Amino acid sequence: GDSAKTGGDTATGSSEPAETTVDANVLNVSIASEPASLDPALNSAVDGATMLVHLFSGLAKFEQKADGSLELVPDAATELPEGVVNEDGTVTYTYTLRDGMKWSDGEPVTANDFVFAWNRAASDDLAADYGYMFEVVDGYDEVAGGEADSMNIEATDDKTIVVTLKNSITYWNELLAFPAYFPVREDVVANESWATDPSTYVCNGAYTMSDWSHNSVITLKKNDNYFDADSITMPEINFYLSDDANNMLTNFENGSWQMIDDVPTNEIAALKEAYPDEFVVAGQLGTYYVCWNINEDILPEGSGLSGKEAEDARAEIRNAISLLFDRNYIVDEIGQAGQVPAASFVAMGLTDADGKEFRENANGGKGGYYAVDTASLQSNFDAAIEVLKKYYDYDEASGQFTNFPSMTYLYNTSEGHKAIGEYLQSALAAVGINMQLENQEWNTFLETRKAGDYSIARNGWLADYNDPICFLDMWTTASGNNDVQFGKGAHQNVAAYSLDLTDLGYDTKVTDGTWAETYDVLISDIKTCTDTKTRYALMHKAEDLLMQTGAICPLYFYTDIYMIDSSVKGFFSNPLGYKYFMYCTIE
Amino acid sequence: MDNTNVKRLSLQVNLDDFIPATEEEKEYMVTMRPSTTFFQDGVARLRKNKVAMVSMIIILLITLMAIFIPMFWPYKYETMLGMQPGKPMDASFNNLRPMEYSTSEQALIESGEKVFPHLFGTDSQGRDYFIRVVYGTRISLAVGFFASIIVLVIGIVVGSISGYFGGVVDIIIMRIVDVIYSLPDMLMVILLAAVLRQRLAPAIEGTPLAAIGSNIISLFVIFALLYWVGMSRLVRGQILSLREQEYVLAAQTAGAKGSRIIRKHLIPNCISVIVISTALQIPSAIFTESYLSFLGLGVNAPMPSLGSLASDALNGLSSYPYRLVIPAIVISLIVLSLNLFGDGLRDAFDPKLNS
Amino acid sequence: MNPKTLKYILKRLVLGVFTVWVVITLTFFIMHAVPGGPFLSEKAVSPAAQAAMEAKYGLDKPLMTQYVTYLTDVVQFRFGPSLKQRGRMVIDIITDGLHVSAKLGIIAAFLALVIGVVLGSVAALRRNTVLDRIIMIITTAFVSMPSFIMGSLLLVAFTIRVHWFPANGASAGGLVLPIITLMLYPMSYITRLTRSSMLDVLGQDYIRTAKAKGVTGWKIIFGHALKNALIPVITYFGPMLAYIVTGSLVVEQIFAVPGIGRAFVQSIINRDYMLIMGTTIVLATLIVIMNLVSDILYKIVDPRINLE
Amino acid sequence: MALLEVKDLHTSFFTDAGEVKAVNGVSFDLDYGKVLGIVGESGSGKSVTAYSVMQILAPTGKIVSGSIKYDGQELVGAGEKVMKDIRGNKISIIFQDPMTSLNPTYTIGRQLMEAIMLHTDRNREEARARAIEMLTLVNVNEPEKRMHQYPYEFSGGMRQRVMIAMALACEPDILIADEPTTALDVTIQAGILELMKDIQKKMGMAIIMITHDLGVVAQMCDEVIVMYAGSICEQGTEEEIFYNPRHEYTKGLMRSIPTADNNGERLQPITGTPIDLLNMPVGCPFAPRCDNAMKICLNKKCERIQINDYHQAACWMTVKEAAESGKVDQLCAAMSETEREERGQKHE
Amino acid sequence: MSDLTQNASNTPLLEVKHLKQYFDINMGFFQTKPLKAVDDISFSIREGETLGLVGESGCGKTTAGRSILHLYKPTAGEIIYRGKKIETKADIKEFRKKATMVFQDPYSSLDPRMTVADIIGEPLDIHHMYSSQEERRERILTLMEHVGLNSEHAARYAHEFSGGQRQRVGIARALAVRPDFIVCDEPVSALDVSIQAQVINMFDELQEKMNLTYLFIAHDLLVVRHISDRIAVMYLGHMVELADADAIYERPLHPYTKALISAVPVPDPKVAKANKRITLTGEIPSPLNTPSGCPFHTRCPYATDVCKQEIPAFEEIETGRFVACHRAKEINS
Ligand SMILES: Nc1ncnc2c1ncn2[C@@H]1O[C@H](COP(=O)(O)OP(=O)(O)OP(=O)(O)O)[C@@H](O)[C@H]1O
Ligand SMILES: Nc1ncnc2c1ncn2[C@@H]1O[C@H](COP(=O)(O)OP(=O)(O)OP(=O)(O)O)[C@@H](O)[C@H]1O
Ligand SMILES: [Mg+2]
Ligand SMILES: [Mg+2]
Repeated sequence: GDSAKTGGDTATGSSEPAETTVDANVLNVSIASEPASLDPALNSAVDGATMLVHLFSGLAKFEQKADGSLELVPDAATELPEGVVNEDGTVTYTYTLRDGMKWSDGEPVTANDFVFAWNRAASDDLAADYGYMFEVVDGYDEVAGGEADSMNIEATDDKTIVVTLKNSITYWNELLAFPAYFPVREDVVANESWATDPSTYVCNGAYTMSDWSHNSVITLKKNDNYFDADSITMPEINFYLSDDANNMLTNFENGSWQMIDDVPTNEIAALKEAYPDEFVVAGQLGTYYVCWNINEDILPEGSGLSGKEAEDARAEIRNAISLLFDRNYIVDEIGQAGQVPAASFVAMGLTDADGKEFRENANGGKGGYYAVDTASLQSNFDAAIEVLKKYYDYDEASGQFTNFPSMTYLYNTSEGHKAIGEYLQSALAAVGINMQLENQEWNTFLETRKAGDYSIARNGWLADYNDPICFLDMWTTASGNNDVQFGKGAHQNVAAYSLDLTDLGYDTKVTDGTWAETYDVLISDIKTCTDTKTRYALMHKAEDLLMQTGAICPLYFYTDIYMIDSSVKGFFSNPLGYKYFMYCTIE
Repeated sequence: MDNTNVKRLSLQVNLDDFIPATEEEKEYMVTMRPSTTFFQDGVARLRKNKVAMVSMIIILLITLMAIFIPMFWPYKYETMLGMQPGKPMDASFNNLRPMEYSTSEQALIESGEKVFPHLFGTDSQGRDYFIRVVYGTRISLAVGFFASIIVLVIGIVVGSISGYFGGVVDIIIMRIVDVIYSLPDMLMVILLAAVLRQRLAPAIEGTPLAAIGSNIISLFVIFALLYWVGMSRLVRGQILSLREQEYVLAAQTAGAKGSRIIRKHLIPNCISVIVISTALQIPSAIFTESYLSFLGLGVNAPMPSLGSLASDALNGLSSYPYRLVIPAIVISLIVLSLNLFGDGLRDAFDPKLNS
Repeated sequence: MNPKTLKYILKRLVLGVFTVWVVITLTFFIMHAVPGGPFLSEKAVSPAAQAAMEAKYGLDKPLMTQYVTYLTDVVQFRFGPSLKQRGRMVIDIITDGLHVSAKLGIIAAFLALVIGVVLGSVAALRRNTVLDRIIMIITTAFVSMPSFIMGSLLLVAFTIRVHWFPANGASAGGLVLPIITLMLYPMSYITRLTRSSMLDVLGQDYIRTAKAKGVTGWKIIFGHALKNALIPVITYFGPMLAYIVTGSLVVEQIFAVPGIGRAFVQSIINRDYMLIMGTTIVLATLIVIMNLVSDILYKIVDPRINLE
Repeated sequence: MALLEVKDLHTSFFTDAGEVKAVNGVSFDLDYGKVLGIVGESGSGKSVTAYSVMQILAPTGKIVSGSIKYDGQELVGAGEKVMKDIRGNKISIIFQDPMTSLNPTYTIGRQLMEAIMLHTDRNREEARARAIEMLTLVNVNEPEKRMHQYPYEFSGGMRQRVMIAMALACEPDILIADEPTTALDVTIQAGILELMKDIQKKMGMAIIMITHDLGVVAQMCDEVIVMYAGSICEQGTEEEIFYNPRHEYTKGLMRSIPTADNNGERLQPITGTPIDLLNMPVGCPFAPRCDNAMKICLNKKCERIQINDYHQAACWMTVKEAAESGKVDQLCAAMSETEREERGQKHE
Repeated sequence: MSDLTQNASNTPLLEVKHLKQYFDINMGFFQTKPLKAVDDISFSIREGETLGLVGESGCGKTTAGRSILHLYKPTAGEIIYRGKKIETKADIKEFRKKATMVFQDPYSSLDPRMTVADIIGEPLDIHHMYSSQEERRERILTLMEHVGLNSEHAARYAHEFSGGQRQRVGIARALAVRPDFIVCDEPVSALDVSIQAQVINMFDELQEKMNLTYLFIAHDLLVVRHISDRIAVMYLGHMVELADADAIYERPLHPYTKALISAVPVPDPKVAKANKRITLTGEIPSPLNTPSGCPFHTRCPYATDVCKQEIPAFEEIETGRFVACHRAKEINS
């Protein structure tokens, strides 16, 4: 009754353009609130990146092919050549810039601008969040450590850039389309606040910034100096800055905005129905998961286990608990945004050496570490109960465990996280496991989780580029993202892991080693591996090891939902979540 | 003419009337009105105030409902009705509209069984919304009540001391007030939540407080730290003026000490003002809680408070507006009734307005 | 202005500076005691970068040193750069936000004042009539609704159900609803305040004197009672203006208004120390000034008050 | 026709506790140039009578019945428009407490000029001049400077002078002075009373002087009304009242005042406590406190009896005395009044 | 009661010597100015006597009364009670049992939240003057009887009584400690004329019965004259005249007293209308800014230059007649 009415109302609202005169030359969108920075080197957010791809022209960019798939094409560069492998395993790329490219203030764009920008982005002076994106470039470690000023990049003349990578990597061209790789001009960025005001903002892309009314709206106008200006169809884009999903939806529904990147979750069901064409679910490279604190002892009192047995038992328990959750419910009823239940950690959409998805080959080709379809729910449950019974007292009559120590699930303030937490809590409560929920404000949460001051916590990870390593190297002992605390604290001395790489031509064979002796070694092997196939095999081994601990319990793979008015054509987005409006037209 | 008059007089005037009246007869004429105390007077006035009485009844009803309904209601605030161990969740329990039934319940009804209705429907997690509102009311009332008690205690102590001794204390208090008004509350809440989590978590583990969460406990502490100011100023002001009353001087003449004067004369005489502003403090605590819920710093899930229910409802505002409207009405009803009741109390008991 | 008043204002300003200093000090140390930090992000920054950032903003120094440095800067009106919005200066962020919030706040505050005083006076004059009851119950009801609920309901009613106003605070029409939301509470409060103090004043002897002179009806209210009845309103209005001008997170978020309230809460969530301090100082200063202004107004309205 | 005729005035306050019959059938006439004193204990309805004439009662108060005629014009029920012209213009009033009766937030000048500009068509400047003239008249020094000052800068005596100036600014026909000197010191009181007398002589207006101080009455008045519990118990020329009081209350009052004559002796107080207006007895309200109360006093209220041309009293004692001394006329008058009243009540 | 009657009646019960009571008035930030509420007054009161104290509002009567009872700490001067100077805390405590006060305002001097019994019983509680609740009750009832209240009033609250009855409660409270000296601070000015006489009579009766000594403060000169044996006149913190009641009435010596007496309204039309009043011009100076010399010189019709410069001494110019006036002799001769 009511929902149909809401749908009806709103549908008429949006189909009556008379109320807000739609100007075909202006696109009004809202993707997020005020970006922290629109300096390409400093930006670390997806929404900032979206604006930056409109404002800057890097060596490469994404374009949508006729069939709708995405393609990486040269942008400022005339072409994207293959690299030349040097004797020491490093790889050298040489790019030529297009002729006649100009900055928005009319100055010519030179090779030097790129070299300067890259060195700047990697430098520790700037301390950019995404400085590590240059990790692959030869000489990065020195620059990042403050020992050198320049990586192994050179502008041999005004038009030519020569860059040398540490070793060959598959996703290099993608990196070139990443905002951190966009050029900036030295004299422009000398002014520290150049990127906060349209008058000082100099860019070389399809658009220029014509207005930035802070916290309110950023207006981009088509840049006639852009070499490919002719193919840019949208003269003006307004990025409205809002962080309230309700507000966004309201503006979308009354036709003020043509595209919004967020909707209130509880409206999704109604929106899907009311706006079948406008409501879009796109893929995104990310995983939503629950992580345990590896040092949290969840064994019942007096279990008598210690060392490896204890760790194995805990791993088994954690894995069993993983099986108690109905991921389809989470996805369909809580997330509601077309997310995909996750059976492995490395996100959907990341490709393997053989071109298939990495996750399809996970766990030795089983396509995952659990069965997450609805049909397997019962068997998963039974298996989990069997395992847990080994360690805990189980009351058959009520179907409850009676001595599972109580835990606290930590999440950060958000409707969605809370809802998932509540579901997890209920699911565990159904078998007698008591899990309190604790909500922390974002920054406190990050600190608490990083410090390992929790027992079990909500977590999530989005890839920066299409390579599984970005899901795997975060779990090395020293990594700043090692929230699980692998190899830290008491876990440092837990020798419970085995690693056998002999079949891949390495002489590593460890039985009952510590995390440092196994996983850390494995990751460093991956980073230096030049053979693609071997490299991916190693990455699968890493994921196996990770999943074996049970400390990571993937729930689903992220998707990106947004709503876009059906009058807008020519829009596309990439798997990293960047939205492209430049080729849009409004009918 | 004289004669007729005399005749008429003799007809009417009974000379017995002109004999002196006795003392008893005179006393009989002036019966003193029945003894009433100040309190009885106030209550009588209060009872005449229809708005205040209706408000009081509403508050009482809401409070009683919040206390007793959860005891016998067939649903629990945290139970997801679709949850069946080992089986897929029954999502048809989610997002039921008021008085709707899930598919399995409809099946039961068709098979002739009685199913208790979901008066307000269910939320997006398949939890009975009515009992969540009831429970939320309970939490919000408790928050309001306890926070006010804290404010009351601290306010009275600080206020009466500074009021009675005055002078420099007053100057310092005024400065503290300025400072406290300017401190960012939210920062304090975050800090306290974090600090208390570490300090309190072990202490409260296993107690009902743990379910409420450190955020709410820090809310109480915030109240204690920040909101006593108003109360203590009020008490101070009262005491400053009462101190000038001659009965205080009379007690001093008789040799009474400061503590006796505060206890026996000053506090009893400003108690009504204190009670009134405590009644008005409760709404402010409920507001603060709901604001913190809006910021996500409210009670721990899945425990609901009215504020958290309302702020959760923002997430489905178009599709399920009643989920906002219901807790909003309850909050407004409570706060409105408390305000009106407080006003009534003031009218009935504040001696300043009586005169 | 006579020298005595001037001296008083100076004294108050000195005390005000002292108050602000205490606020700065408390906030500074509380802020640093709160867990988390400005450079914490979901994707950990390398320790070297982290250290570089801290060095850049002086956060690597001992807290006391930072405190002293900060104070020295503030004394010279340097509020430093934002730690989170790289390249923006705190002062610019505050100016931008305050510009919007103040516009909104001042309009709302004055509407609240005018409407509140008028409604309150009407209610007092027509005391115990139906009109009075209606005014009182409606205003009490407005005081009984948390602003985020009120705002959301207004949003649903006027932008979703009927499209009267845009939902976005970036445009002029979009400011109507935020102003109403902001206004309702103080308006209701002022109404109640005016009514009770008006009733109080109407019972005073000098009103009887005015009546005995032949002054009637509204002339009594506006000519004689209002000025006296405004005294409690003034004490409320000053600090209220300071608050309302410094923005409301709730309203700004619900209606997407680019005000300082949102920036402030965001700065706390981001641990943007510089911005937290900057906004706090602005808020504290405003409150101090508004308190002073309301005391002076107080004196203007009531000549008996001795400014001491 | 007298300047002011008050007939059977009944004024009540409708409070939570019930109807307070503050004035219960008060009648009197007032002529040009006369000073009428109203005395009586606190709460006897003196002020309410005055406020009724001005119609400036508290909102709960209401003139229930009776008539007030100013210069032949009926004021009861005449409406605000008429009263507006009467108040401050034809009839002025000075209140007991000069401390609170001036608006603290306006200058003396403004408050003075307001009345003048309201009732005359003088412009600001003329009103100003008139105000200064009035201040001079009431012996306020440096009137020009005083115009700009606020009431709090004045002493009590000065404020009362300002009140008088304000009341007289429009040259009213009647000045009501409601305990104008009670809050003041004797030396100051003497000055104010002197001043009032002077002005009265100059302007020739009528004064209603309300007070509970018989000394003030003795000094100021031509005619006196004694009130008890809302009704007039005795009325007459000053001399009649002072030297020949006929009502038991008036007699008691005279006896209880310390004077040079009773110095050193015990005073003879009126016993008992004042009447509770909410709980009025049927008979004479003074009966419970009256030493000579008779049975009839307890049951019937006595009507005013003309003692002589200058004197009326409402006391059964006078009836008794009359009966004893055979003054049947008076007796009859009393009886027929009572009878009429009884009949009237029956008809209602 | 025996100790009360022992003393010979003309040794003073209480002596006040050079009593000064200044208040510090805040003049802003930590600056104060002394307000000379009572400035050097001396007198003595004989046992069983009533000393009336009159003067204009604000001249320091109340302050003097309170300082004598050590409710304020006197700025200077001595209070000597039965030959013993009151100095230490213990002295004061003892003194409080012998000297009490009755207040002007019968409304605000009774705690509205206490029953009459508790109000009267409070001094008993404070000084632990009973051994059982029974005894306490009895004493309270006796006291109530003394002041003409009946026992059924004991459980009532003050607001249920008329002014006169309340003042009786206040007097009963003052009598609770069995004092022999009572400061009566305008105890009848808030009462109706008709009630006033009841209370005045009661003061008289109690004095006879209990051999009480009163310092009777009032501004109604008729009342003061009626009740007092001697009368002291104060002006602006100073004492200007002290003499027998009748003497002061019939032949005031100080110019201020003259004006005062002449201003008293007499409730007798013939006398009142015949009376010539001495009207004083000028305002009473503020005690914050006392004039130099004689405090009265600003309003005094007889003032000369001496008066403006020198403070006149308070001297006995005739037996039992103390006056502080440079020209007392001249103008009265
Ligand atoms: N606003 C009111 N509401 C209720 N009762 C009132 C009101 N004003 C006066 N009264 C009552 O009316 C009666 C007469 O009051 P009034 O003021 O006329 O007395 P009064 O003779 O002037 O006394 P006083 O000498 O104290 O001024 C009193 O009993 C008083 O309680
Ligand atoms: N506690 C105090 N602090 C400061 N000043 C005071 C204090 N008590 C009295 N005064 C001042 O001392 C002076 C004398 O006051 P006091 O009350 O003794 O006068 P009074 O003669 O009793 O007057 P009244 O007849 O009005 O009662 C006044 O100017 C008064 O303002
Ligand atoms: Mg009166
Ligand atoms: Mg006094």
